[in-house]
Amino acid sequence: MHIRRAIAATAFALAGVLAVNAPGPLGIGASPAQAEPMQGGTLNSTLWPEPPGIIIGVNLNAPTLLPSTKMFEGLLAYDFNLSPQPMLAESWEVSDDGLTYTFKLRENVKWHDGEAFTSEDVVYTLTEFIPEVHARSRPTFARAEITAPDDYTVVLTLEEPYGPMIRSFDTIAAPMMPAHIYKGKDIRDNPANREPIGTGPFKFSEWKSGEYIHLVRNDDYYLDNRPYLDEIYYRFIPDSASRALALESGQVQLATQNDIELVDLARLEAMPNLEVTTKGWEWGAPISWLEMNVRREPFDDVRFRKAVMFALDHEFIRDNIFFGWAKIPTGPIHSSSPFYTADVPTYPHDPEKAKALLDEMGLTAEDGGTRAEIKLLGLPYGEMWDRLSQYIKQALGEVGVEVTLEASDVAGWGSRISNWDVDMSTTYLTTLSDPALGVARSYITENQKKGVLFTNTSGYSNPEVDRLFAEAASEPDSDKRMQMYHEVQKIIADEVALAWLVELEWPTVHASNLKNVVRNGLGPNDNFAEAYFEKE
Amino acid sequence: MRHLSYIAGWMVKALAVVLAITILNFFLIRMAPGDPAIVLAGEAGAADEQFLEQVRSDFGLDRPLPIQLAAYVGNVLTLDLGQSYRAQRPVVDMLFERLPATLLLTGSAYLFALLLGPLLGALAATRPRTIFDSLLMVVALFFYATPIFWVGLLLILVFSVQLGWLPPFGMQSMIPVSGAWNQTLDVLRHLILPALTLGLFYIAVYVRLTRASMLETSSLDYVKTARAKGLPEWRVATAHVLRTALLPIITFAGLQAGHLVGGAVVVETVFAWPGIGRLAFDALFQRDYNLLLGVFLLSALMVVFFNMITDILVRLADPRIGSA
Amino acid sequence: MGQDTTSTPLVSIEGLRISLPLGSDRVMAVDGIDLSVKPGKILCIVGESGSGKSMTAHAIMGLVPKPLKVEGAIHFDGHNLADIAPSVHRGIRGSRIGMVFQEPMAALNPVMKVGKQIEEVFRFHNIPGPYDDRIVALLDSMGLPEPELLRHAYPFRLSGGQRQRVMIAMALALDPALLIADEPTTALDVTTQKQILNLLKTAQHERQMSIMLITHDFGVVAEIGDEVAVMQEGRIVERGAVKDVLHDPQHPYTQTLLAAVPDLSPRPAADAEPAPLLSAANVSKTYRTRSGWFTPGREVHAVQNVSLQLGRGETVGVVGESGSGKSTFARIVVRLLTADEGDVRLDGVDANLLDLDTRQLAPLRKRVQMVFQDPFASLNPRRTVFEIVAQGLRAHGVGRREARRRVEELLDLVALDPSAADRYPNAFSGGQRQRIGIARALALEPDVIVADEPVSALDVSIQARVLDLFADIQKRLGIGLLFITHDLRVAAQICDRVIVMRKGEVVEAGTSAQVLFDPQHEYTRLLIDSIPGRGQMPKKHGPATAAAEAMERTRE
Amino acid sequence: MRDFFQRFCENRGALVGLVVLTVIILVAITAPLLSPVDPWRSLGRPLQPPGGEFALGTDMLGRDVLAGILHGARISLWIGILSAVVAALIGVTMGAIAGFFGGWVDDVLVRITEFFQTIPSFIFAILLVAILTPGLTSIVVAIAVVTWPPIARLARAEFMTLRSREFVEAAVLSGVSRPRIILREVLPNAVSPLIVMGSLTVATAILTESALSFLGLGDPNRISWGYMIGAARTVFRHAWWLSVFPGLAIVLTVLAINLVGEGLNDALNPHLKGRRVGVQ
Repeated sequence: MHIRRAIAATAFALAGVLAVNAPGPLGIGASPAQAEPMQGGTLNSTLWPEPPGIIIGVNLNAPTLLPSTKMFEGLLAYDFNLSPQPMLAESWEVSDDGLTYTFKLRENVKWHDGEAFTSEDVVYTLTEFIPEVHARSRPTFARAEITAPDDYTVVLTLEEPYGPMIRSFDTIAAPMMPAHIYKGKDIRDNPANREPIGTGPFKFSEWKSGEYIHLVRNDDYYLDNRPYLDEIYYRFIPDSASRALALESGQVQLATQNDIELVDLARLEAMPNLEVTTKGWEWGAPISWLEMNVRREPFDDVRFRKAVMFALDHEFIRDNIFFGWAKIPTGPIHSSSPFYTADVPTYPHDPEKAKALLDEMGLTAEDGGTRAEIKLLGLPYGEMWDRLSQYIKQALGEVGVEVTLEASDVAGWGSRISNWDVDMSTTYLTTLSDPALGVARSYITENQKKGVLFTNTSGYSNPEVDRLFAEAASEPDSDKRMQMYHEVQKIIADEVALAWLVELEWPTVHASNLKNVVRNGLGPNDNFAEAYFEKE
Repeated sequence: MRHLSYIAGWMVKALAVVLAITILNFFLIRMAPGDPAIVLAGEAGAADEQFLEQVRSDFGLDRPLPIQLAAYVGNVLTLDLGQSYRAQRPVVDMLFERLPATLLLTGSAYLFALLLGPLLGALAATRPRTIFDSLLMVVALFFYATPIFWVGLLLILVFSVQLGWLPPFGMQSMIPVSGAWNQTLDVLRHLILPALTLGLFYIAVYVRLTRASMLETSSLDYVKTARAKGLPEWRVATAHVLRTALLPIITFAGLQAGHLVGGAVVVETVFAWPGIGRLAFDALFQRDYNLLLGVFLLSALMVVFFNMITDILVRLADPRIGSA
Repeated sequence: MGQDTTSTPLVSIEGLRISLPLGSDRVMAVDGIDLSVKPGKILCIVGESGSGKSMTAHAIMGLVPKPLKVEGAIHFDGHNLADIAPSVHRGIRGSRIGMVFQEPMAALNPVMKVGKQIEEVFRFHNIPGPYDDRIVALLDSMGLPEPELLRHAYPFRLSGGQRQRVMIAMALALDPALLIADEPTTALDVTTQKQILNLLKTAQHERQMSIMLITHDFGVVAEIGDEVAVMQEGRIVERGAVKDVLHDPQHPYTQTLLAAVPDLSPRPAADAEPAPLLSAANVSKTYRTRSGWFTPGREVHAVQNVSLQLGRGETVGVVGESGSGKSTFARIVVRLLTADEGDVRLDGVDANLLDLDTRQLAPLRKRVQMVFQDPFASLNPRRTVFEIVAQGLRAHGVGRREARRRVEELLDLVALDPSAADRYPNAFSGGQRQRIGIARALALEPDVIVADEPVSALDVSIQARVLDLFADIQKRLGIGLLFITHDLRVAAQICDRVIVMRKGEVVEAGTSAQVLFDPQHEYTRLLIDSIPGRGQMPKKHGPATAAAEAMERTRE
Repeated sequence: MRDFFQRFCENRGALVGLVVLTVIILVAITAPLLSPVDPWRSLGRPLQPPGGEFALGTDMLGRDVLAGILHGARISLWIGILSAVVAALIGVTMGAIAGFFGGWVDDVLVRITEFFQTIPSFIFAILLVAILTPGLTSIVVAIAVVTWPPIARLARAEFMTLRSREFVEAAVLSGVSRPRIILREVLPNAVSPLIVMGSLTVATAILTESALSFLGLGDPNRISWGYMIGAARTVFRHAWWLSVFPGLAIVLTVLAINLVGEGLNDALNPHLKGRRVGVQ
């Protein structure tokens, strides 16, 4: 079962991702819909684990988002280039000085309970709802003063320009909440949290614990003849083999992110009735790495860290553990990022070199003997990650480093890493589009915050790296910025701040006759107003 | 009056058990490494100190343990099991949502075993050392020695994957069927494999227990008396051997009934059955203390309750007990 | 061996052989016996345990356990019961032949009302109902009180005697021609035994049926039997009319058995008042069942105000039926149980033994030792005889070598070979084990031995030997012996003085002769009257113990 | 002793069980010789079906399934035996004290035992392993904690009957000290049913360990049969050999132990023939 692992697999996956919007891998347009759309139909999607709640902000883990983004909407959507598209706002304007954002709202939008959607809802959401519960967007909107000149206009005024602002209005970053329901009431314990009222193309119907969440078509949706689908079931199927089986047999038509074990993907991809795409999650740009606690010996010695890199066969990891659904990273920045450079020190598989480095450190041993004994706390997200830990144990064992695996559940894993109580650990983190948001946090000295996860928990510290990250973040000139990030990549890669393992890919598997599933930058988290089944 | 005081006695006992379990688990779970606030923070994608503080104070995790305990015990006594940290819903609601599925699964496996097990065991006991007896005992011993999850996997492999006869997981079809009758049939189809998995193990126990108990009873003096009276063998077997031999079976069945709620973790997980067992398993790994305590309490209460029922049944079935 | 040939036998057994499973201590349980039961007569089969007498009865009933083979012929009603279709045999059981077993508690189904159990007999022999009146009448004829109520009772509600009456009622329900009673009174108290024997006699007389009664007790034979067959190791060694066999036993084994029956000849009272050794005064103990939260407790007065004196070299008997409190009293005296009240004093100790705590008691323990009833339960099966006998010596600091020497002496004293020391208890017979138990009690050179029914678990021939050993040891060592027994005959034979207990109280006390020949209390008189075969047993002749000794040797 | 062997051998099932169990134990002991390569190590192409280069196929990392099963025998048996021993130590101590001393001591210990029997045992075991973090010790502790109560009850019953046995009374009268009575007089006579129960506890413990490992609560550094099945679960549809062979190994072992346990029961407690039941 390894349920507990799967649970958090999705949970942590989004950590640090949300409310961020970035160029991402560019230039891929929505595939043109060939066949004629069918009005109606039932979409069954897997959803695992069962989410704790379905209000974005109150909860922010992946399973919350997938159903919630069908019921709620933001002011804007974003295409694959992350350019803004209309959603609840039909138009918007940014002043030349970058300090004023004016949104014109659609006038025919109704909440699911029939109340009209107005600027009051937007102001409530951005000034009360998000600051109270939406931990990730809280700082973004704290930069702005928000006013509503009339019922269908909203104005944000900033004190200084903030580049990412325009990409902060999607459903996940800023879901519009009904003021008439929440205003003046407790948000976290609001009864509407179990029966949400949104503006989206689908309305909440039923949540059967342990089985499914059922959404039905919003007949009063503001776009004509949308949505196509009559209803969506998000089915909780706790085991990935069963999920794959359900896809194959056509019982479900959609699965995404970690729902399907990578080992099954090749088989599913080969099936005529299924399609697999890795698009739609690019903005996450997740990288998995082996984190070494440099506060402890022998990890404080860069030679040891390099030896670890040489000892690992990254191709084996990619091919046999991630079954080819991964790329090999060279350093801290994801290869899809515009700031990426391949011009950094690399570490091809070379056990002899690893041994030589260890010898140099004085960690010598008779042939086949043990040079060092260390512990590895593996990411408790399922068998795949167990196998990764087992592989690391084996690969390091071959160069004489004896690894003891430590087991833990998610809670223990998080506690120990955030409290720096580990030798080595495996993890993955979304590096996001902009290094200032998703990369720097794992390497800068300032972000060593004991007790807090997703910070610089390895303890790596280099004043030059700190300086480069700080300056790059506030550098208006993009070429200079690029230069600084290239430089920082070289330093970090040379010092092996972390032992990067793979760049992960999150595939979305869907029935071939299900179209417009991944049609914009939101991927499966789009509102599905345009999703349809082909007419047979 | 005697019955009243008997029931009152049980209530007191049940209360004591509940209290003890509450306290024990409260401390055990908090001994665990790992902070629920961190899990929640991770899920919320927000791991700043402010958020952690907020979660801890929301759920009273920042208060001293004795105060948390006192608060919890006080609530439990008023049947308020608190809120699930993770789902942010009342634990009682979540338990009762899942209870029917578990009872359906374990109950059908249990009834299936209870009807078939003693019958087969009795048939074997009345034909000791025949082929039927030996074969049945070998089969029973096999299922007795087989990990439940493995049986479940094999059944899925054969009946779902190879033959495609029965659904491999869940309690209902993905594509909802219409009509109460069809829905019932649908649930029954989903029920067969998990119930069989659980039932095969239960049956193995009952077959063995019944056979052993009957063989032991057969050697007692009063069975000889029954034969000496000239009773036909079937009458000896039913009225004299089985009647007494059933006593340990009643006892065992009663004790087992108490464990039906907590006993299906593995099967529920293998078959993705939306019951209490899986809820407990999930709750544990989320450090969802209140939910976990709720599951524990509920299962322990079931045990205490069924112990009482068993006790009453045994008293009814065996006039010697309780009338000293 | 006069055989009456005038009437056709009801049952005649010819060449009956029942083999035992491989690995048993002998090949045949029943080894070719010929036997017949005459109509309207009572045939007693006498033998000690393992003689094959029960197996014979079971063969008639067709109840011999499966793997055992029955050969020979049992003629009854024109059938050969040794070779008969099971369904036909079943029809005969319960209707033409009834059977009563030794242990009435175990022989009745504990979870079925007694009326129901009787009803089954009618129902399954196709007697049309209604049965209620017949059952009530039947129970009434067995002398059971309030049969209308009693038939709705479960067996555990009844007394031992009542249960046995129910068993008999069940066996007699269809007026069988033959009643087989397998030790029907052995598990009962002597007064109840008398009643049951009377009931059987009356029933036999009224219904003109035959009875085959299996017993180990010649007293019972004398009481009830017309004819007797004596069995030994699967064979019949002597057969004849009861009065002939009783007065003129031909076979040495019969002679031994007869000789071993204790007769009512009291031991002559001691000439002089013996020096006082142990005195108990007003000892009382009450058992309280613990009260639950909601159930009241109950009290049983196990021992009430019991007093007695025991002198050096003297034997005092405590006699009573089950529930009289005699064993409880014995255990209080040795301080295995604590008393509620009372005063127990030992010569030379200036304290009430009952008031001493465990540590104060420790040095005194060795002065009062005990011999137990069950020779099997009283020896730890996992320790050698040496360890068992020497445990007290070792606990009191005697070295191993010295202990070994003492144990060999002790074994010699109880007439066991010193080589016995290295064997385990299961290598010994019941009588030998009881000797080991005595040796253990003697090891610490006690002043007082409390013997709790030391011979009641033994076959009669061995009983006599063990009793002689007690007498002998007492004479040689001058020990005070407190002898607990249910059997007045035994008490009279070896005790100087006797107290009679009933329901925790002493009803009579005096010298053996006084109690036996001039009982004051009506209960004592009832006990004496109930002794089976009283007045019908011949006076002892010959050196009984010598014969018994020879007997035991051959058995071991 | 001869009786014992005779009775044991009369039970053909027990004899078969003994042979199988002996083989399994030998395999467990000699696993490093039979399969000198670390069972965690990738040796070939992943997911090879059985019968080819590797007799029982390879798993998702190309590791030899046969090597896993051979090495898994060590951990399964070791955990089974160790937990049974720990459970027996707790159970016998509790039961012996309760049964021998009686009174309020008995009351208290019986309440504790009853309490532990009220807790749903498998969930409790999961909880304990999670709290103590998965590892050999925590698994052994967890299994022992949920399996001792029946042993305590049995030990208590035995001690209660034995303490009023006449030979114990005789020892008291002889001045033998109480600890000595418990150890020398009572315990040896209570040992037969306890041995039988202990052997069956081993079987239960192996099953429990396999279920825990299956759920991902095994010791991550030791390969065990339950772990192998659990890890292969995602691919059990197309790589059946990854689940089937370790499962067979569990069944065979538990079956053999049960058979031997029954044989021991027949041989040690002829009067108790056929009486026993357990809960998985």
